[in-house]
Amino acid sequence: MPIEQTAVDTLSYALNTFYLLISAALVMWMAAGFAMLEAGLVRSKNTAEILVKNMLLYAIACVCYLLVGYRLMYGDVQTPSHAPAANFFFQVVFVATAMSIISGAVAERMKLKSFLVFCVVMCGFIYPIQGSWSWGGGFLADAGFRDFAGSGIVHLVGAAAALAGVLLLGPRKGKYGHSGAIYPIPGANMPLASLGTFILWFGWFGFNAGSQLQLTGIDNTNAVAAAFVNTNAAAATGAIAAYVVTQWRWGKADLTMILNGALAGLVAITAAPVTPSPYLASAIGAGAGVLVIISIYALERLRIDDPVGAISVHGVVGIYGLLAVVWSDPEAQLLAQLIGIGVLAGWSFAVSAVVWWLLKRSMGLRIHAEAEYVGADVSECGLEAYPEFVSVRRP
Amino acid sequence: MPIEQTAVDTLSYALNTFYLLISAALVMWMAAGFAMLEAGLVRSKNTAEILVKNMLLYAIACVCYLLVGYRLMYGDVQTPSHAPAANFFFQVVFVATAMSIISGAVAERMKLKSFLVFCVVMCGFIYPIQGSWSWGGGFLADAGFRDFAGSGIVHLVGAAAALAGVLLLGPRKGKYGHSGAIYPIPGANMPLASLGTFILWFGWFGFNAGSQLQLTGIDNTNAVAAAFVNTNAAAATGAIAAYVVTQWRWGKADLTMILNGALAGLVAITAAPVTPSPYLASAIGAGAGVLVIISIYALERLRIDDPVGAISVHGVVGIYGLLAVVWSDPEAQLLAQLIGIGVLAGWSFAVSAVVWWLLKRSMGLRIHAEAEYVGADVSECGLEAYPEFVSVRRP
Amino acid sequence: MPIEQTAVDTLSYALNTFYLLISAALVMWMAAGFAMLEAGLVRSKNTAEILVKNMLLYAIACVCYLLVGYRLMYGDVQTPSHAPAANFFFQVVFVATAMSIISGAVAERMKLKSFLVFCVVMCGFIYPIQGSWSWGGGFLADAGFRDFAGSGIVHLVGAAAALAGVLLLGPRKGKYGHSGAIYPIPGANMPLASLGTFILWFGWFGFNAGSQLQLTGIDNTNAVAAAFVNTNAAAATGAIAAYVVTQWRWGKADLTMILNGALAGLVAITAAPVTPSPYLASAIGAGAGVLVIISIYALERLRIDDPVGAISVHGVVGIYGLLAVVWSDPEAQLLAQLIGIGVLAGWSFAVSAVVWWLLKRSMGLRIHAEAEYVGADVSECGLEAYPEFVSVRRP
Amino acid sequence: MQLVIAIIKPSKLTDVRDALAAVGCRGMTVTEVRGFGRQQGHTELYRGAEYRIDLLPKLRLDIAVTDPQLNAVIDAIVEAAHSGQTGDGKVFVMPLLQAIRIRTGEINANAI
Amino acid sequence: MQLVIAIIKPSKLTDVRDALAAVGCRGMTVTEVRGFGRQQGHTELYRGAEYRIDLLPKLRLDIAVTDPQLNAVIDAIVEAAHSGQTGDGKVFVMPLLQAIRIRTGEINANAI
Amino acid sequence: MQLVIAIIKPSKLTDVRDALAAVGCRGMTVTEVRGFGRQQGHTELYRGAEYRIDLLPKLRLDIAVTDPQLNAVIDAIVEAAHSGQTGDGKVFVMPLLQAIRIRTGEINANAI
Ligand SMILES: Nc1ncnc2c1ncn2[C@@H]1O[C@H](COP(=O)(O)OP(=O)(O)O)[C@@H](O)[C@H]1O
Ligand SMILES: Nc1ncnc2c1ncn2[C@@H]1O[C@H](COP(=O)(O)OP(=O)(O)O)[C@@H](O)[C@H]1O
Ligand SMILES: Nc1ncnc2c1ncn2[C@@H]1O[C@H](COP(=O)(O)OP(=O)(O)O)[C@@H](O)[C@H]1O
Repeated sequence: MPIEQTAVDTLSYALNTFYLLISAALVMWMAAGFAMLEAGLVRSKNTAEILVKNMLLYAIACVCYLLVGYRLMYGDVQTPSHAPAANFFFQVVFVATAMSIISGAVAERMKLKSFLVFCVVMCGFIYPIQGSWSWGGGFLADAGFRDFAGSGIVHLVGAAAALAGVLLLGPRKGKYGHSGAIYPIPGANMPLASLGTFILWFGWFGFNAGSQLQLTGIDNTNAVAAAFVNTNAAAATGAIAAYVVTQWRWGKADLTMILNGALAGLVAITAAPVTPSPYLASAIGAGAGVLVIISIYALERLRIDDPVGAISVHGVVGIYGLLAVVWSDPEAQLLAQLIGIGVLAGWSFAVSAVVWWLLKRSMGLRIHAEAEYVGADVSECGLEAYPEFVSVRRP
Repeated sequence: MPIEQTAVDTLSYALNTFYLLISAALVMWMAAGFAMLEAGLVRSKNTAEILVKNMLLYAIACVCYLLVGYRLMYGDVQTPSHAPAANFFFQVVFVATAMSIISGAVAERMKLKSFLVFCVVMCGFIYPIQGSWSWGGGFLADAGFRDFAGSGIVHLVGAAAALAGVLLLGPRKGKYGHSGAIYPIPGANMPLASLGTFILWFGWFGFNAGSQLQLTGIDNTNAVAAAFVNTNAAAATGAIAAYVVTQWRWGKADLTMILNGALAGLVAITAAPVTPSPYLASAIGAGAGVLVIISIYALERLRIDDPVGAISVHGVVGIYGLLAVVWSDPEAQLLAQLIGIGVLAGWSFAVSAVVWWLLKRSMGLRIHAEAEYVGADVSECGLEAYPEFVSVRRP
Repeated sequence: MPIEQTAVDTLSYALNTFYLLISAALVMWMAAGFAMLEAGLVRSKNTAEILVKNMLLYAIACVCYLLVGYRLMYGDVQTPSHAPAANFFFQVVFVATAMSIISGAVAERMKLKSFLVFCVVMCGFIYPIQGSWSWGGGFLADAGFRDFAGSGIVHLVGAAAALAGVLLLGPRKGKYGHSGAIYPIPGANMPLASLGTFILWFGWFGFNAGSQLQLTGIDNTNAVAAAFVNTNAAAATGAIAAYVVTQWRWGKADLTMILNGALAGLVAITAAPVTPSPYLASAIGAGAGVLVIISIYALERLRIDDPVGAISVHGVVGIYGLLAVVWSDPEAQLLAQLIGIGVLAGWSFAVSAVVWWLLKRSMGLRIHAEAEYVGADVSECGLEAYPEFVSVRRP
Repeated sequence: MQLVIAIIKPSKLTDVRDALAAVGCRGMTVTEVRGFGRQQGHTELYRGAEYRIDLLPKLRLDIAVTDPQLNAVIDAIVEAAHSGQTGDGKVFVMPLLQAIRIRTGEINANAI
Repeated sequence: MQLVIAIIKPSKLTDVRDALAAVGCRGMTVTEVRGFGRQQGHTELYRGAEYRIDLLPKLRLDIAVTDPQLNAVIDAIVEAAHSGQTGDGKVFVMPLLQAIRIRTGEINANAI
Repeated sequence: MQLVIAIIKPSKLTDVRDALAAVGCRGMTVTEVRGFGRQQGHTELYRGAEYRIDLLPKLRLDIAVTDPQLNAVIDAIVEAAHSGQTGDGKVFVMPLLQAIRIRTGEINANAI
């Protein structure tokens, strides 16, 4: 008995939905990656607090985007090729990623409550409003701005908000001394930081490949496969490039720089994970790995204290990734990319700065100096992350 | 050339099988989540032993269910829409979940061997027999009892068995003092506990969405997508609600309570992850987050010592989840739900109590007081979990 | 309107591609598993360095295989059933697995740079050349050698290269004393080692089930499902068998042996995860769990120092797995298996030995004795993995 | 003034602290140490190789006391830390020449 | 010779070390300890149960000094470690009979 | 009686313990400490910033000895802990007024 088109459509609907759900679940899993990365890169006295922040920011992102953000960003979405719920779920996990970026940059000194309030504003308004301009089909989309999976819309936006916060917050106590002295503040748990990076790398396949939004159809299928390969290639070369630079410059393999290098490769390829060849993707990743080290080094000298390197990894490299789109995507134009970068970074930075400033005036942004010394774990959570282990208290 | 129905059926068979296998793999991954959660919430001197328990309970569950349990529970299963092996695999990982719940509640004081013997009985008999009454198509199914993915059949059953064990085992030494004094015994590694929670959250998508058992067909596809969204929403609000309660009540963000809140949201939505709207799912999750804190607080006062809060998260909230089914599922009736709760909890508690009691009389349930002081790691495993780190020995 | 065959083919193409991509992502995730396993089993002073090695070896594997290895191994591949990029991605992650095996065996004493150079040779040449003989359709394939997912081609090859390295490198300082004394050097972080094992277990579903390479078609679908069930069963019985042996022999549950037992079950079933019944798979896993303990014990006495047991788990058990193929696969012949074992182990061992030897003569293989005492973290990475925790320095 | 050094089993800390408070001594400094003596350690097992742990966890308490307090303090410690099993520990008494409270600059008896 | 034992707040280590260097003292041994005294600990919260932490982290510095150095060292410590808040710590001085530098076998003043 | 305090490199612990056993001394208390002195620390690197670690890990051994044992114990330590490199450590000797074994109440020479 010959069958009707509809049976195939139904199957295609199921497959596309499943593909999107699995991709989204992988992005959700990135929340764990950020949590582990940040928990490993802060001092042990601030570990429990950063875990609380990461758990709650994801939760708040889900609620705010459900209540307000999704509609703001996409209006009434029609998704004939897959279940509407799958579409929502894939979008919601992206918001959380943008927010995770911020928590790392402001770590070890920001008040938990102020952070959570900012989180509501970010996930309910700042993110979805700018998202509507591009992915939602607004003026940036019309201007030809191309950002496939969100080097700008997610990463740069998160990093710009983080930068505004860091500027208003100031560096951690003991980070910078007189006459330009810079004191490193090593993170307490390198295996956690590495685990977090591996989780992010793994989850990023969902981030980039899922952004094709449809799996069926030869072109779509090939695009999804290409996104996997390119994402992986860029992360690999990002890590290698970071290693080569640190080995050449300092004679040592600086683990956390290598982790940042891999993440930089991932951020850079996110703007166009489908169009480059694997070789070009590798080159883009390598460039990101070099750039991120320069950027971290430079921000350090500018006394912008970012404990996990989030502003460099997601902001500076996000811009680079958006520009690199023109190397592979014939439809992308440098001008449109520059406009997009300016609009996204400007919007996110400006509005965030206002919100942070209001918070600073009302609830206060920064924990008390004494609390910062003792650690946010005790002051904000009343608990230690590793209560049984004798630790060297670092200032 | 027009094609035959059979080609589409073959494809559908492949897709459904793959969907079920991936869901099952995610549930398998929850075993790692329980292991990390529990390893983080016990003291460092009992960490290696809880890891051994978690690794072995999963392994034993697989073997016992293969040899006995699966047939007991489902008889001769016919699964036309997907590969029989996929069906088995999806069921087998559920048993391990039920057992994982128990290991947390009896942690830090139970003999390893007795635990493993109980594990055999639980996975080979207690669990599959009750499972046959509902999912196996038995009298609870006939009575109209609705438990989509196992708030009762998996979680409540596990928690009831755990409660029986805890009552026969008694609290950890040093947990309760004279005249009502309660001494907190902080877990040694908060990042691990948080990682475990993230893993469980991630794996739970397989748990709930896989329980639809079929992906193809518009209704099935939409149901699977709804399960993802609702599962995520309930966990998010569970975490937030727990945070709000602890912040309001104690002025601090109690990390482990927030973790329990997220898990409570997950357990609560498990009984009906498809039928509620995302808003209702969020509300159910929030209720679970509040309830779990009350329950943990109350059990503490009743001197029922549950180091990880398993009885509250999976038992008390499991009951709540089963009752909440009536809010969204028009076919569910309060009475049937109550009957189901009574039967499942009663069966599991009673039979487990007998088994625990027999074990207590024969092999003994509890490690020697000296061994408990030194730690189960040394007495049961002859090894320390963190042998190089100087740790503050807590009583 | 009746539809054309092509619509179904397109869907099948999408489904097979997605199945392969997800499988490959799971194998990529195994890189995190090896990293955590090894980071948990070395001393804290060598933890950051092993993390660097694991991150970089994966990255290097990706680059070398892209540039050289893939073409060497498969020539011009035609993959009509799925996207070519997906095929590449699935193959690339396997190389990294082979290399991960090596990093564990040579841990705590090998120079980082020499290791990375070896990594290039392994991933660019040694692995793909032998791979072309079997999976690439070469003479081993013609000889009837059967190795479904790589007990030999991946695991044995990795272990043979590791053995060559270990022999040229010598044991860690303080591992063996005069007159046969053997000093255990406990790993610093058991939860990490256990997490690593769980990750590997989870990722192995992709490793084995993905190796069917095609999901659609009833037989393929059933084969994939069988691979999931058998993989899981063998790991479970491997862990249980290892537990039983350690409990019986030493009266204790030796956690790291149990972890090795689970991994041994996984390696053993890898050569034929589809053909055995779940019962036979369980038996094969149990045998592997026993064998791995005997092998670890024996290598210890032979003064072959392998901190994580990689040579036993992947090499000795890999051979066992290749032989066990004949129990379930009617097309397999003992002779062909033996030839395959000889060729793979011989090739990998011999060529690796030459490469290691050249490295030893040129760059040196081993870190300086003082550096080994202080730890590779400080000497190679200039950083500590847990800088805040006071740790008992073990010799 | 004297400095009393007590090496005790970690499990006795609370008891000793309470006993000291009962004799009017409210300050002390606690150090995690590892003790080596007659007490047998336990055997551990790692990957099939057994080995003895013979550096056992102990706590060291340093308590500065005035001469009149000395005997009461010693008795309090010995009694509270006593279990009768090998490894209960030691009390050492050493002469203390000066004591200064950093916060106030008070010295000797006033500083303790 | 005397052995100066200083119990200080961990945050004062750098200051004290610099102050000691200024008076010509370049060697010391630092131990992580926990102190019990008048300083109130903080409250922690675990799963809804509050409890006090009253063993507070401190650092113990052991500094062998020659008699002429003694007062300068004490003053340097007291000044640098002072914050005026409860819990600033103590300085104890004890007699030192011999000192030997293992590397060279030098003794007493030369060994410090 | 005297209390011998030895600050040694962690790698020398086993040698020192064996040497002490050889001269009939079977008890001691070991503390993880960090030492500051002439020995240069090593440089670490974190995110592109280099910094010195100059508090180096050492072990502190506290050994109560009777007067007749003293010289043998000191010699044993100095010999076993010697490597000739800066940072080998020190031996300090202090007077011990009393020693009590908590388990039995034995005192002084019998308690050691
Ligand atoms: N000579 C010594 N000097 C310093 N500390 C000692 C000495 N002998 C024993 N100790 C400490 O006292 C602890 C208990 O001593 P041990 O001989 O095991 O038992 P007991 O206290 O019953 O005699 C040891 O663990 C060690 O810390
Ligand atoms: N009698 C004592 N013996 C030894 N150490 C003491 C004694 N009293 C106090 N200390 C140490 O000094 C620290 C500070 O003492 P505390 O009474 O809290 O405040 P303050 O230094 O302002 O008097 C304590 O934490 C403890 O380590
Ligand atoms: N004045 C001192 N008081 C107490 N401990 C000291 C003193 N000087 C040195 N030390 C300890 O001795 C160790 C070794 O001293 P150092 O000067 O580095 O080398 P050396 O032992 O070769 O003289 C230091 O790390 C420190 O722990």
